[in-house]
Amino acid sequence: MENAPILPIRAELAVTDLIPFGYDKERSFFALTLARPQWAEWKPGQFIMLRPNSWNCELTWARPFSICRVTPQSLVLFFQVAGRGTKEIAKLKPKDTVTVWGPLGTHFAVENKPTLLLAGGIGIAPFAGYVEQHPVQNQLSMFFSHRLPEQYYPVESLTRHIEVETRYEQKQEDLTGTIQTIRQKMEETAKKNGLVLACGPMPFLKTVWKNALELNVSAQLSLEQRMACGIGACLGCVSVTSALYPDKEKAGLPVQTCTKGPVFWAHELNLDAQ
Amino acid sequence: MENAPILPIRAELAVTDLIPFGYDKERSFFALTLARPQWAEWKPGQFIMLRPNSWNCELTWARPFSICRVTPQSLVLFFQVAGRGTKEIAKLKPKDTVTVWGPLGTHFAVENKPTLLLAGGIGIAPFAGYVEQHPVQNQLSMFFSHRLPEQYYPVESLTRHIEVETRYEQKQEDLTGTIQTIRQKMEETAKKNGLVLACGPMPFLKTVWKNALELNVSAQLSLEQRMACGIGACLGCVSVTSALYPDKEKAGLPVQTCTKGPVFWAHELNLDAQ
Amino acid sequence: MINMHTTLRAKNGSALELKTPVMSASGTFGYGTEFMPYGDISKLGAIIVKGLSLKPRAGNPLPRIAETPCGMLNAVGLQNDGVEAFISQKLPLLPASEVPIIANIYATSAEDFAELANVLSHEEKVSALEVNISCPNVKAGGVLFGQNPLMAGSIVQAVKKNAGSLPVIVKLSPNVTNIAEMAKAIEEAGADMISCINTITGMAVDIRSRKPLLANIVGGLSGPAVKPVALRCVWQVAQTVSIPVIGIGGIASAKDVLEFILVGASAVEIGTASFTDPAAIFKIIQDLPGLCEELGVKNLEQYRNSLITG
Amino acid sequence: MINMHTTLRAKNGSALELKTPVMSASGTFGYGTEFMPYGDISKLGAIIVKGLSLKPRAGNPLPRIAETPCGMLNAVGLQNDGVEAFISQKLPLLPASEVPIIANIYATSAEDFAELANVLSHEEKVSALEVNISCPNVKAGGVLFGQNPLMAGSIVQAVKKNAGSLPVIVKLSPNVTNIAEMAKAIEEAGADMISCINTITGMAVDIRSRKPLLANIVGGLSGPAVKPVALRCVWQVAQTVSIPVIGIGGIASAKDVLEFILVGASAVEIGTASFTDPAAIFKIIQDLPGLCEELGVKNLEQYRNSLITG
Ligand SMILES: Cc1cc2nc3c(=O)[nH]c(=O)nc-3n(C[C@H](O)[C@H](O)[C@H](O)COP(=O)(O)OP(=O)(O)OC[C@H]3O[C@@H](n4cnc5c(N)ncnc54)[C@H](O)[C@@H]3O)c2cc1C
Ligand SMILES: Cc1cc2nc3c(=O)[nH]c(=O)nc-3n(C[C@H](O)[C@H](O)[C@H](O)COP(=O)(O)OP(=O)(O)OC[C@H]3O[C@@H](n4cnc5c(N)ncnc54)[C@H](O)[C@@H]3O)c2cc1C
Ligand SMILES: Cc1cc2nc3c(=O)[nH]c(=O)nc-3n(C[C@H](O)[C@H](O)[C@H](O)COP(=O)(O)O)c2cc1C
Ligand SMILES: Cc1cc2nc3c(=O)[nH]c(=O)nc-3n(C[C@H](O)[C@H](O)[C@H](O)COP(=O)(O)O)c2cc1C
Ligand code: FES
Ligand code: FES
Repeated sequence: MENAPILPIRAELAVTDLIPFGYDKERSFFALTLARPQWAEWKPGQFIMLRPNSWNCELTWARPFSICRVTPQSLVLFFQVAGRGTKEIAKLKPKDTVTVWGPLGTHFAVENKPTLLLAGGIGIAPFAGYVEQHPVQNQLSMFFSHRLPEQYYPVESLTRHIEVETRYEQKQEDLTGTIQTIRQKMEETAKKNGLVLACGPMPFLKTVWKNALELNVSAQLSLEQRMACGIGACLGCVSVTSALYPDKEKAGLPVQTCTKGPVFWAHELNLDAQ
Repeated sequence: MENAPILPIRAELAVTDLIPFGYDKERSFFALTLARPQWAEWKPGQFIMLRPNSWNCELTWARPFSICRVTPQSLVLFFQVAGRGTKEIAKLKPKDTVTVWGPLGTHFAVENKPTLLLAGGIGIAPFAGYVEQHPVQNQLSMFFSHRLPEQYYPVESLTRHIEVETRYEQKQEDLTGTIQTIRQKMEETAKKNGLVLACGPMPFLKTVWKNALELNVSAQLSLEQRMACGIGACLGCVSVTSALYPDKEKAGLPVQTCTKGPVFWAHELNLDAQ
Repeated sequence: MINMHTTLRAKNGSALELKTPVMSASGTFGYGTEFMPYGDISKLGAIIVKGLSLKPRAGNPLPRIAETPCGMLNAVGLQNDGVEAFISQKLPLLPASEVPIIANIYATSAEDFAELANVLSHEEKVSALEVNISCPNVKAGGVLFGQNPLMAGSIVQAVKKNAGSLPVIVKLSPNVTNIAEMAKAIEEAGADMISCINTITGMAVDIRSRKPLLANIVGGLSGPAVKPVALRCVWQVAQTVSIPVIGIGGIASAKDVLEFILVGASAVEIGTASFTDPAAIFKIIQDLPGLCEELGVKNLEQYRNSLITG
Repeated sequence: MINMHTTLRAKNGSALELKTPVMSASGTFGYGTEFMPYGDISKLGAIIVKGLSLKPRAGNPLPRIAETPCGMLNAVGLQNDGVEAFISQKLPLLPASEVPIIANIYATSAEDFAELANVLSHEEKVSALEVNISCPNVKAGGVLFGQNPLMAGSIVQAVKKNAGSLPVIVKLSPNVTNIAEMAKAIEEAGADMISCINTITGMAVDIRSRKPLLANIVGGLSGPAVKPVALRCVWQVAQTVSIPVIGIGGIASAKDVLEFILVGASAVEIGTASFTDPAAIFKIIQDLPGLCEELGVKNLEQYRNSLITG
C-alpha cells in the first residue's frame, strides 16, 4: 500500500468459463473466468468493477468483485448470487463480453510473519490469490466460517497450500462459536506478533476490528460498501477513518473505500461510525 | 369483422425456431416460430402483442406483430429489425419464452370476388395466412413492392398458391413506378368490382387509400400505429375515422387502432387527419 | 394466508372497503372490460376508470405515446366519450356489486367539476370519485389546478359539495415545488383521500426527423422510472396529512406495493405495468399475500408507515 | 469531420471556448484526475469538478447511493475538502491550459457564495463558476435557494459581483412548479448561463429491513430515467431565456447529446453515465462528429433549437 499506485485499465474481456460451485435455495456460487486483461501488475486484495456488455441501462452500475486469481491466460473471479446484478452475471456464457476496470484499490500486506487469514463466506475470494502469491506459505493459516456446505466455496485451492480450519455455521449457536474461535486465533496471533487479514460481511469484520483494537494486533480488513464508480469519483462508498489515519487531513472523516480501501488497517478505521 | 368478437388470451410461449431471411446493413428479417397458443380461432389480419420474458423493465411495452401463419403446432411471425425491441427479439433462441396476448383486432374480409393484395415491405406478413386460408385462391393476386432483395421476404410461400408480381425498389424512380402500378391494378380491380386489401408503411397506405376513395373500390387497409397495450386501454394508438364510420358516435373521431382496427375499410378512415 | 382487506375511511365516516389494496390507475385500465380476458376484474381492490369529462373529448393528435427508459410518455389528452356515455354504456357492464368502481373526473372549471360530481353521485354503481387536477396533457385546467393550492382547494370544495355521500379522492401532481403544502391545502379543503402521483412532465425527440416524439411536444412520464419520485411524494404527503394516501407511480410487483405501504400509502394503483403485461395487476394481487407471509407482515395496517428512519 | 468547437458567450462578451460541447457533470467526475486512466481528459469540453464549499464538509452518513430502474439516487451531501484544499492540491494537477476547468460551488448563504466566487476568481486555472442552488441532499441552502426566484436572484447577484471576469453558470433544480419562471429570474439577476437539471428528489426503501436505502431518507435521482424530464426542462428554459443553456440529465450517448442540442442546449454535461462506464464521456466525445456527419448536421449552432414543432 505504500508503493507506487498500480494503474488501472479498462478492457472489454471475453468470458471463457463459468463454473457453478453449488446451488442453494437462497444463494448460488460461481467461478467466472475471463480472458486476461493487459495488466502490468496487480496485488491480492484489489478488486475490479465488472459490467456485462449485454446489459441495457436498467442496471445502472457495474458490480465490484475481488480479484481471485490471475493466470497468464485468465482473470478468475469468485462470486455468489446476491441480487439482480449477480443473477444476471450468473447467466453469462463463453464468448459473451464484459467491461472490466481495474485492478482497483489497496491490497493486503505481505509480511514474513505468522499471518492469520480470516474469511467469512464469499470473503474467501481474495485469499486464493493471496495464498498462491505468498512467498512464505508456511507462515499462513486460515479460519473460514461459512453458512453453506464447504464444496460451495473454492476451499480446495487453498488447502493445497495452507492449513485451513473451517466452520459450517448451520445454527445460531455456531455463530457464537465462530466469534470465540476468531478471538482465540487472534489472541494467538497477537502473542506471536503476527498479522491478521480479514474479509467477510460487516458483522464479521466488526468482530475482527474490535479484537484487533483490544489485542493491539496488526490487522487489515477488506470492506464492502455499495459502489457506483469504483474509482473515487462518486463518494458513494466512503468509510470513516479513525484519529490514527495517516493522512491527517482525512483522519476521522469519510474516505473512498474504492481507492483508499477496500483493504484498510484496522486501527485506521472507525467502524462504529457506520 | 361483423361476426362475434374473437376472444384473446394471454400465454407464455416457448420459441421453437428463429430463421433469418436476410441481412442488410439497415435491416434484417426473421421468421419467428412459437409454440401454438390455445386459440379457439383467429383470422388473417389480426395481430398479437409479444414481449420476451427475459426483458427487464428498460423496454416498457410489448411489440405488435401480425399473425403470419398458425399451424397445429405453431404460431409463426415474420418481422424485420426496426429498432431496439426488434433487435432484442432477433436474439431469441429456441426454448426462450415470450409472453403473447392475442389474437387481437379486426381481420381482412374474405369475399368470393377478385381480390388484390397490396403489400409494401414487411406488410407482406399477414398475407401468408390470408392466402393459405382463402377458400378460392384463384380469385387472389398480389402486388408486392420491396426495398431489399426478394429472398429477404417470405414470398415463396405465397407464389406456391397465387400469382405475385414483385417490384424491387432500388432507386427513387422505382417508387413512382410502384405508385403507377398500384393505381393501375386498383383500377382493374374496381372494374371487376373486386376487393383490395393493403398492408404496408403509412405513405404506401395513403396512396391506396386515396385511390380507393377516387375509384370507389372496396378496400381494406391494415394500419400501424405505436401501441402500448394492444387491447384498447391506453388510447395511444388511435386512428381518425371518416364521416362514414358505422358507429355514428365515433364518426370523425379517433378510435383505437388495436381494437377497431388494425384492418379498417378505407372509406371509414380519414388518413388526412394523421 | 393473511387478509388483504383494506378500509379507506372518508371524513364523514363512510368507507371504501377493498378486498386488496391494489386498484387500477385511471387511463391505464380502460373501462375495466378490456382486461376481462386476462383476469377476474372483480378481484381488484377497485377499478378506477379512464378520466371522464362532462362532454366527449377527442384528445390530442398522434403520436400520443412514446417509450422511454423504464417508462413511457403519454399525451392522450383525456380522450373520452363523456360522462353520459360512460353511465349508459360502460357502467352497466361492470361488476359493481363485487368491486368498487371509482370514477376519475376532469374538468376545466370548478362548475364543471361540480356538475360531474353531481351527475355521478346519483349513480349507485359508482363508489367514489377521483379528482384529476394533475393532468399535464391538457391546455386548460389539468395540472394548473394542481399547482396552485388556492385553485385546488376551491375545486375540492366544489366537488365535495356535490358528491353526496361519495368519498372524494384528490389526485396530486408531482410537478410542484412542495407537494406536502399542496396536500395540506387539499386536506383542509375537505378531501377524503389523496392519491399521488400523476405523471411527471417530460419530453422525447427524434434527432433524425427533428420532431418531438409526441405531437403535443410534452407529455407525462410514468412507469418504473418515476417510482423513486412517487415514493418520495407519497412519503412526504403521508407525513403531512391524516387522511388516507393512495400511492401511484411505477408499481410493477407485489414488492413495489409493499414499498408504497411502508412509506405510508393505505392502498395503491397500478398504471403503466398493465401495458407491459395485461395480467400484471392480477399477478400483483395474487402475489401480495404470499410476500407478506414471507416477510412476516401479519397486518397491512401495522406495516403501513412503519419505515425505520432513526 | 465536422468541427465540434462550441462557444458559450457570457453577458460581458467574454466566452468559454470548448473543443466539444460535452463536459463532465459536477460530482460525477471527481476532480478529473480519477478518469485519467480511462481517456484523455484534455479532450473534454470542460471539466466541472465536484461541488466546493468554503470549509471542508464530511457529507451525509452511509448509505449514500442506491441503484434504481435506469438510474440512481444519491445523497452524498456535498462531501468535499473545501475550496482551499482544492486550489492547493487538486487544481495544480489539472491540464487547465488545454481544457477549461469549471468550479461548481455550494454555500448556505449569499455571503459565503460571494466569498467562494471571490477566492476562485483569483485562480488563473479556473475558467468559470457553476453555482449549485439545486442540491436536494443538504439541509441548509441547496435546493431551497433554487426553489425561490427571489432567493436565487440574490445569490446570483452576490456571485456575479465577486466573480471578476469569470462567466457564471447557474444550475437549476427540476424540483419546481415552473422552471421557466426560475430561469427568467436568474437571467434577470445577471447569470451568464444556465445549466439544468440537477437531480430530482426521490426515495427508495427496503421492504425487509423496513429502512430507506439512503441514510438521508431522500436523495437525488439521476441517470437515463430522468432524461425525459431533463429534456423538457431544457426545452422550457431555452424557450424562455436568451443566455446559453447547458443540458444535463441521463445523457449516455452521442444521440442523447444531439437530443439536448435539438431542444435548445448549447452544450451538455455527462453525469451518471461516467459511473456506468468510466470511458463513457470519452466515447461520447469521439462518437459525436460521426453521428453529426451521418445526420447531415454541418454545424451544431444551426442544429441547436431546431426542433420542428409545427
Ligand atoms: C471491493 C468489493 C469486493 C467484492 N468482492 C466480491 C467477490 O469477490 N465475490 C462476491 O460474490 N461478491 C463480492 N462483493 C460483493 C458484490 O459486489 C455484491 O454482492 C454485488 O454487487 C451484489 O450485486 P447485486 O446486483 O446482485 O445485488 P443487489 O442487492 O441487487 O445490488 C444493489 C446494489 O447494491 C450493491 N451491493 C449489494 N450487495 C453488496 C455488497 N455486499 N457489497 C457491496 N455492494 C453491494 C450492488 O453493487 C448494487 O449496486 C464485493 C464488494 C466489494 C465492494
Ligand atoms: C398491428 C401491427 C402489426 C404489425 N406487424 C408487424 C409484422 O408482422 N412484422 C414486423 O416486422 N413489424 C410489424 N409491425 C411493426 C412492428 O410492431 C414495429 O416494427 C416494432 O414495434 C418496432 O419496435 P422496435 O422496438 O424495434 O422499434 P423502436 O423504434 O425502438 O420502437 C419504439 C416504439 O415505437 C413503436 N414502433 C416503432 N415502429 C413502429 C411501427 N412501424 N408500427 C407501430 N409501432 C412502431 C414500437 O412498438 C415501440 O413501442 C406491426 C405493427 C402493428 C401496429
Ligand atoms: C396512457 C395513460 C393515460 C392516463 N390517463 C389518466 C387519466 O385519464 N386520469 C388520471 O387521473 N390519470 C391518468 N394517467 C396517470 C395514471 O393514472 C398514473 O397516475 C400514472 O401513470 C403513474 O402511474 P404508473 O407509473 O403506474 O403508470 C394516465 C397515464 C397513462 C400512462
Ligand atoms: C453522486 C452524484 C454527486 C453529485 N454531486 C453534485 C455536486 O456536487 N454539485 C452539483 O451541482 N451537482 C451534483 N450532482 C448532480 C449532477 O451533476 C447532475 O446534475 C445530475 O446527476 C443529472 O445528470 P445525470 O443524469 O447525467 O447524472 C451529483 C450527482 C451525482 C449522481
Ligand atoms: S465507488 Fe465511487 S467513490 Fe468509491
Ligand atoms: S395500443 Fe393501447 S389503445 Fe391501442
